[in-house]
Amino acid sequence: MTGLNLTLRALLVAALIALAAAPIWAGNNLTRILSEGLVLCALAILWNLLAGYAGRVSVGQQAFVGIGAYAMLAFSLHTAMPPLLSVPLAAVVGAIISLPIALLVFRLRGHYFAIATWAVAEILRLVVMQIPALGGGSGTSLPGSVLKSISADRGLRADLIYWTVFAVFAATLVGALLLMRSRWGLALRAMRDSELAAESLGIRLTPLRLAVYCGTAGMTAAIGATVLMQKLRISPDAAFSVQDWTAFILFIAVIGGVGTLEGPILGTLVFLLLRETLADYGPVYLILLGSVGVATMLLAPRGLWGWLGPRGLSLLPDKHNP
Amino acid sequence: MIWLDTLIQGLLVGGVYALAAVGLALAFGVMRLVNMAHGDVMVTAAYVAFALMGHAFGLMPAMLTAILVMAAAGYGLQRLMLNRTLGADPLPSLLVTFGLSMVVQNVLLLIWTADSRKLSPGPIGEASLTLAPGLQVGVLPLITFALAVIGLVGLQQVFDRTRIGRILRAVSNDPEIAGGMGIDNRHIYALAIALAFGFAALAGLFLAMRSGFSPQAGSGYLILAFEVVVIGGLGRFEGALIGGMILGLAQALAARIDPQWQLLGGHVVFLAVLLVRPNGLFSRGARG
Amino acid sequence: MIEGLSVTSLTAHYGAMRALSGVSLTVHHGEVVSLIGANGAGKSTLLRSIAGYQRARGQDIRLNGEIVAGLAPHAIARKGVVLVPEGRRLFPDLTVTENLKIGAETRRAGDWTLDRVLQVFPALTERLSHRPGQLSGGQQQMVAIGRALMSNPQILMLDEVSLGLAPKVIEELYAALPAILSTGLGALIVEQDIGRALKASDRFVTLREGTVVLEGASATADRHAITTAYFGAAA
Amino acid sequence: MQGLVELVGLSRSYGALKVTDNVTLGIPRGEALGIVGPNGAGKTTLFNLITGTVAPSSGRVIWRGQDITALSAASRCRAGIARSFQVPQPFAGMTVYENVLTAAIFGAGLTARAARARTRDVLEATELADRASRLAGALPLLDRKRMELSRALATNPDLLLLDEIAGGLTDQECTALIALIRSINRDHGVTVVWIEHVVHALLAVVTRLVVLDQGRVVMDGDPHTVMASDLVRRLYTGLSDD
Amino acid sequence: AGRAIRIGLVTPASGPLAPFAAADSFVLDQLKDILAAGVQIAGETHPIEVIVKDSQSNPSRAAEVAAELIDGDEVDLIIAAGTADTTNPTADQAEAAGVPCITTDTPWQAHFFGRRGEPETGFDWTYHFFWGLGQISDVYVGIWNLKDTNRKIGALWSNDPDGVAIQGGVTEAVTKDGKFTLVDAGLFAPGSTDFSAQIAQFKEAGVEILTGLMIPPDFSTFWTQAAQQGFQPKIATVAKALLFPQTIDALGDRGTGLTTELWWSPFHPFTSSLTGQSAADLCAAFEAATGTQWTPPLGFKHALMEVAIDALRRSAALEPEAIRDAIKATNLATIAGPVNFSAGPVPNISETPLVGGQWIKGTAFPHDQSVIFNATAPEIPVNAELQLL
Ligand SMILES: Nc1ncnc2c1ncn2[C@@H]1O[C@H](COP(=O)(O)OP(=O)(O)OP(=O)(O)O)[C@@H](O)[C@H]1O
Ligand SMILES: Nc1ncnc2c1ncn2[C@@H]1O[C@H](COP(=O)(O)OP(=O)(O)OP(=O)(O)O)[C@@H](O)[C@H]1O
Ligand SMILES: [Mg+2]
Ligand SMILES: [Mg+2]
Repeated sequence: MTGLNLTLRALLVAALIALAAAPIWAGNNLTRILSEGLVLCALAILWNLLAGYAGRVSVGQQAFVGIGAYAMLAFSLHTAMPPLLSVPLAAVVGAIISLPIALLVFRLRGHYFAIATWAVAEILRLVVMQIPALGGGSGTSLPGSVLKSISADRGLRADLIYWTVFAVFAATLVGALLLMRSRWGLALRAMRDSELAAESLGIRLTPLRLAVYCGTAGMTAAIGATVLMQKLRISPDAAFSVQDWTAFILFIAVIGGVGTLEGPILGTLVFLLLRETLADYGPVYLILLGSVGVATMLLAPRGLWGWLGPRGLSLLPDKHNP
Repeated sequence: MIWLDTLIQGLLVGGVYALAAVGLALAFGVMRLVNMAHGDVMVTAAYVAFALMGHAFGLMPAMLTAILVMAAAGYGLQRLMLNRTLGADPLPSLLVTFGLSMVVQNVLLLIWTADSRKLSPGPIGEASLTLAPGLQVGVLPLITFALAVIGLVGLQQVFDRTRIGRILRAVSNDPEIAGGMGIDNRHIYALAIALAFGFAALAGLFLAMRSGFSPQAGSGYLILAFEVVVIGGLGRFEGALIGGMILGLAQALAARIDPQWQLLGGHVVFLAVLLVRPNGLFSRGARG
Repeated sequence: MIEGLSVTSLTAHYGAMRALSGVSLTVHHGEVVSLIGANGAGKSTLLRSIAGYQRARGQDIRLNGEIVAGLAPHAIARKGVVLVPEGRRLFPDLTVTENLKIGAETRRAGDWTLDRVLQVFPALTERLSHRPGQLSGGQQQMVAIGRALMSNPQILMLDEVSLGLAPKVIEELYAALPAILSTGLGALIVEQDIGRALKASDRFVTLREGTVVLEGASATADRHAITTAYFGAAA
Repeated sequence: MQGLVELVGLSRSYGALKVTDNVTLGIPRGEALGIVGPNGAGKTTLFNLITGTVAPSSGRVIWRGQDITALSAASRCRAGIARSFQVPQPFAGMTVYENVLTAAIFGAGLTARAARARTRDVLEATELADRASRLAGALPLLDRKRMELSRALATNPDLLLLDEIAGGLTDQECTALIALIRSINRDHGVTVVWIEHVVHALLAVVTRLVVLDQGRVVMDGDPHTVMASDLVRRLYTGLSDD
Repeated sequence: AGRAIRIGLVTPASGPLAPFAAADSFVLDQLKDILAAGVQIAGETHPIEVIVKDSQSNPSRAAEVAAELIDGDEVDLIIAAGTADTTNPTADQAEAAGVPCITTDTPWQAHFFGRRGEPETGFDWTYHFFWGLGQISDVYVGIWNLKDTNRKIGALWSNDPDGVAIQGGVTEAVTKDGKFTLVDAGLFAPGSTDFSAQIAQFKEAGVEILTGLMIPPDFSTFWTQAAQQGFQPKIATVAKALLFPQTIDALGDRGTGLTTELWWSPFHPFTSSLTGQSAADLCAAFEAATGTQWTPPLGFKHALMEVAIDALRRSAALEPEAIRDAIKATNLATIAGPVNFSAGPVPNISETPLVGGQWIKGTAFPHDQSVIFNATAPEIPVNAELQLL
């Protein structure tokens, strides 16, 4: 199996290099699909970090996608910040805003936590609706001048945006892998299984939890900023959409396998495949997507990777062995 | 007077919210199941009644049939799917019901299109009682409120005092062991969900007489219902009643100040409660 | 036909690992059989299989000659085979009284009532309205046994009866055993204290690595033979 | 001489129920202290108070002369207080090895390399080495208890609190356990406090015995004298003891 | 023959906005032959292929499918209709990618200013035709002037793109000459289940004219509560909610007599540049084909196709710039009225006529619309008098 694993890992590295070079070899359309895939995959990895490892199922990740997108918008409209530089700044904004939210929602666990995160996202949506400077309830578009400031050339601009997305994705993937391989990964999994024992064995839960939550929030916000660059238009309903940024992400993670780093990658592939073949069927597509998610959870609750993983496969090793 | 009006209307709306929360509280209380499709159950019930009334059913028979249909659907759903998702991990049930919600919404959309519908209760829908000059309350909201009170208080009594209530609690605590004591827990779960769906249907029908509904209306109902349950404290049904009234009042008062803040006001109160009493105002923890 | 519980050639697996292979055993009415064996020998697995928690479809487990293998746990319990599980497993949200009353959900006729249980475990009398979280481990164990008795079982299975109990309580528990068993029910007990186990039982069965290695009458049991059986020839 | 840990007027109530009632107790460094008492006497609660998983209603916990009453459980563990849980709390989704490794890294504050070595040593000592790569959630009860002990040991404690780890052991296993704990105490100088209903095991190790009843220390002294006392017979071991 | 010209249509085929897309397949079916015959550009005949993409009523999805049409299907022209949530993201993508784009069904200010358009420069690639806020305010004020009331207006607005846009226009029109008193209850979040605060405010002020913009379910909630709480205005003129007959039917008798802006109807005296049908013909054909009642988006969807095909016919080459220039030069009499992008209030926009309508008891269907006010577009005849509620 280790030989196979080495091959798999080599393939992964090759895939990453190919992804980085996508604007060169892939057409406009494929590049666009890839960048949407990278966004979804990164979001799924981050959600998974919270749910699969830190044991907190959030259905409110759209809060941070929205915060990131709106931070990006605010920087573009009201400052002279170069748009690409706004992406890391959006991450900082997301992380900062997530701190008080974390203090609030971490008072709860399990189902309560899940719904509280959703309520927080709803509140943010309703609050943003009240801010005319950000387009209020109707939303607004990223001004053409901002796009032109990235690059006046359409092709180059598209490439730059793609590479930004890729950079955020790569940072997420590598960050998650390093985290899980570190001692903190161990602590996270311990905390997921028994908070009582984890604390009694010397793990300081609160700082760990806050760090993970705020970290994922920051990265999620960075992704939100890149989403705005792709979509060009923003409205509270879309930026804080529970379906787009949480339901779909949940399906991706679950189809791929919760609590694994490989799961989101597989899940994204499946999701994109479904979407590209079925999206034109409207409600039927959503019915199918919902059914696939439900069926996976019922029949293969550990997802595709959960089914492959125990067979000795490991793409991204995150376990410690004697 | 206008403040008194606000107060009364807020409380009455609270009744609607409380009724909407019963089913959710029940499913959660018995099997730790947060039914993300709860709102969609409410909406589906409304569509069922709507369709029946299109086939010459009267209001009452249509409503009763809709409630029974939803209860039966709940029973079946639990036995076929949801029983397999239960456990300490919230993820399976969250995800399965999330998926169901998506499926239901889109099936409704396919059948009935996105048009907004309304259940017409006939003249009673617009009937009102005049409490004082300029202070009128709708008869329908009053009935809804009364149903919420009866439903929630009754349910709590059943839960606390009867044999079936005891069994429900035992199964909710440790289904495996309850099974070992002769309790068919899959049946009990299914019964509980049937009851929860029945209440959801009832709430959905009353909401459908109050407001228009469309296939996607369920999500909004769900989050409100959930907030009610959390404010009230999971595990106590009377708590949901108070929770509903608090939410209704918060919204009404916020709307009085600026209608824009209506929904926000409710959410903010919800968060405030979380901040002070994360287990809700009337949680079991608070009792003993 | 055997009056009581009979298990013939039972096997059980956890994934690929075989936890029980070809275990046969009988428990007659009015008889106490103690199941002894080292940690991991498969005692709990055996009890759980009989109770229906472990898949046992196609196996031969009978009560009074009637096959019960493959039935759901609740159906087996209603027939009168009840397990007091390892680790108590009380219902945390139910009071002591309610926990005990749940035992009666098998709806079997018999002598066991709340009062009778309290006679056996008087310590519970002042605790009736408490919840299990407010009880000590030993008190919880009493409730667990009481709860099983409330179901008026034909066959009572006790896993690790005295684990975590103060000596005095164990003493009381074993003192209560004759009264409990006098109603004619058969019992299958898992007890690590071999001496105690032999004293309390009519027959014993020793398990090692999922197979029966020694059985016999408790009164005439040879301690040394048991210890040898326990650990294999090497010990 | 000042004790390693001093409990000063420690009390804890749940509602009207006083579970720990004004307990004052000093435990010198290196001692092996046994605690017995009827079920519900408040033994586990005492551990919870010492380790910080339960806050006292009043009183103080002094550790090496410092008041640690306000410290979190995690900090106390890092300071050298380790425990096993009466009801095992495994990290069910992790292997036995990872369970113990976690304790070595966070509880003992070791580097990854040192933690790996320590984990191996501990697993050897507790005879869990052959099950190191099993998922902790699939362990049978007694192995779970062993893992409790292993994790506690891996934190490199100065004070080891053991809550009923001998229950259910066979004679031979029990003998091995006694030897292990004795060696931890005598050879490694770890202070041990052991709650145990298997009295003979306890007596083989401890040099001092405390009897708790209804949250109070009712006896404290030489193990054999205490066990022979009328009070303990009446309260704990029962009259029909043979 | 040359290669097929591809038109990408972004439309909310599913989701809450689906009623706006209900006429899509009928409109395209009807034009099947015309599309297949195609257009002649530089001496070569190009058949026209329309690729329909569902936005699922979701603005993010609209942006995605627009990008898909542009990059994947490499369409020559992109068109969209069905509220700002469909047209704005589509136009943004087209503008950024440099693809010609025509849109409709969104009040033009919500489209132009909602996308941060600058009146001096306008947009390079995107064109839009529809009525504007000035018109809707004129229609509303006109309706309210038709009968005697105490001229107290109660208003409430959905906090969404359309609501925010219309609030400003109506407020300005109503307050400018001091003839009306405005009781503005402000914005509310769509999906509200309780309007008692607003109702109490209107009752207290003695409001006789109700106005606002709401989505259908919200209006339905509001209207029921108003009855329960004894608020009975004489005129209720509400935007958006009263567009579709299904909504009105759902209100039963309480739907009769409601007034609203009327974008298009069988009574509009316009004909199709493609099929020669009159508005009445088109509605009749639609009702015959689908068995459902006509709705205003029918006319505009047809007009959108008219404008698109007209531009292609006039295009000098099969190049984005050439098509764009042809669109810019549009001056076409469509079934929805004249469309001319060089005569608009701001660049890239053409304003279409708007009149006032009232829902009355119908003959073939439960409710019909009548034209009650036309000072804003006198070419469209009035055919009934305003009835007070
Ligand atoms: N859930 C499980 N998954 C995998 N293996 C298991 C599981 N439960 C028990 N086993 C294995 O099955 C074998 C028998 O376990 P069982 O619990 O029946 O033993 P036991 O005799 O009751 O031991 P103890 O005295 O420790 O309770 C053991 O080797 C154990 O590791
Ligand atoms: N969270 C709680 N709420 C209420 N009462 C509690 C709680 N925790 C413990 N108690 C009570 O405190 C008392 C002491 O419990 P503790 O677990 O310390 O006993 P113990 O001496 O360890 O008993 P055992 O030997 O049975 O383990 C018991 O009577 C128990 O009911
Ligand atoms: Mg066992
Ligand atoms: Mg204890």
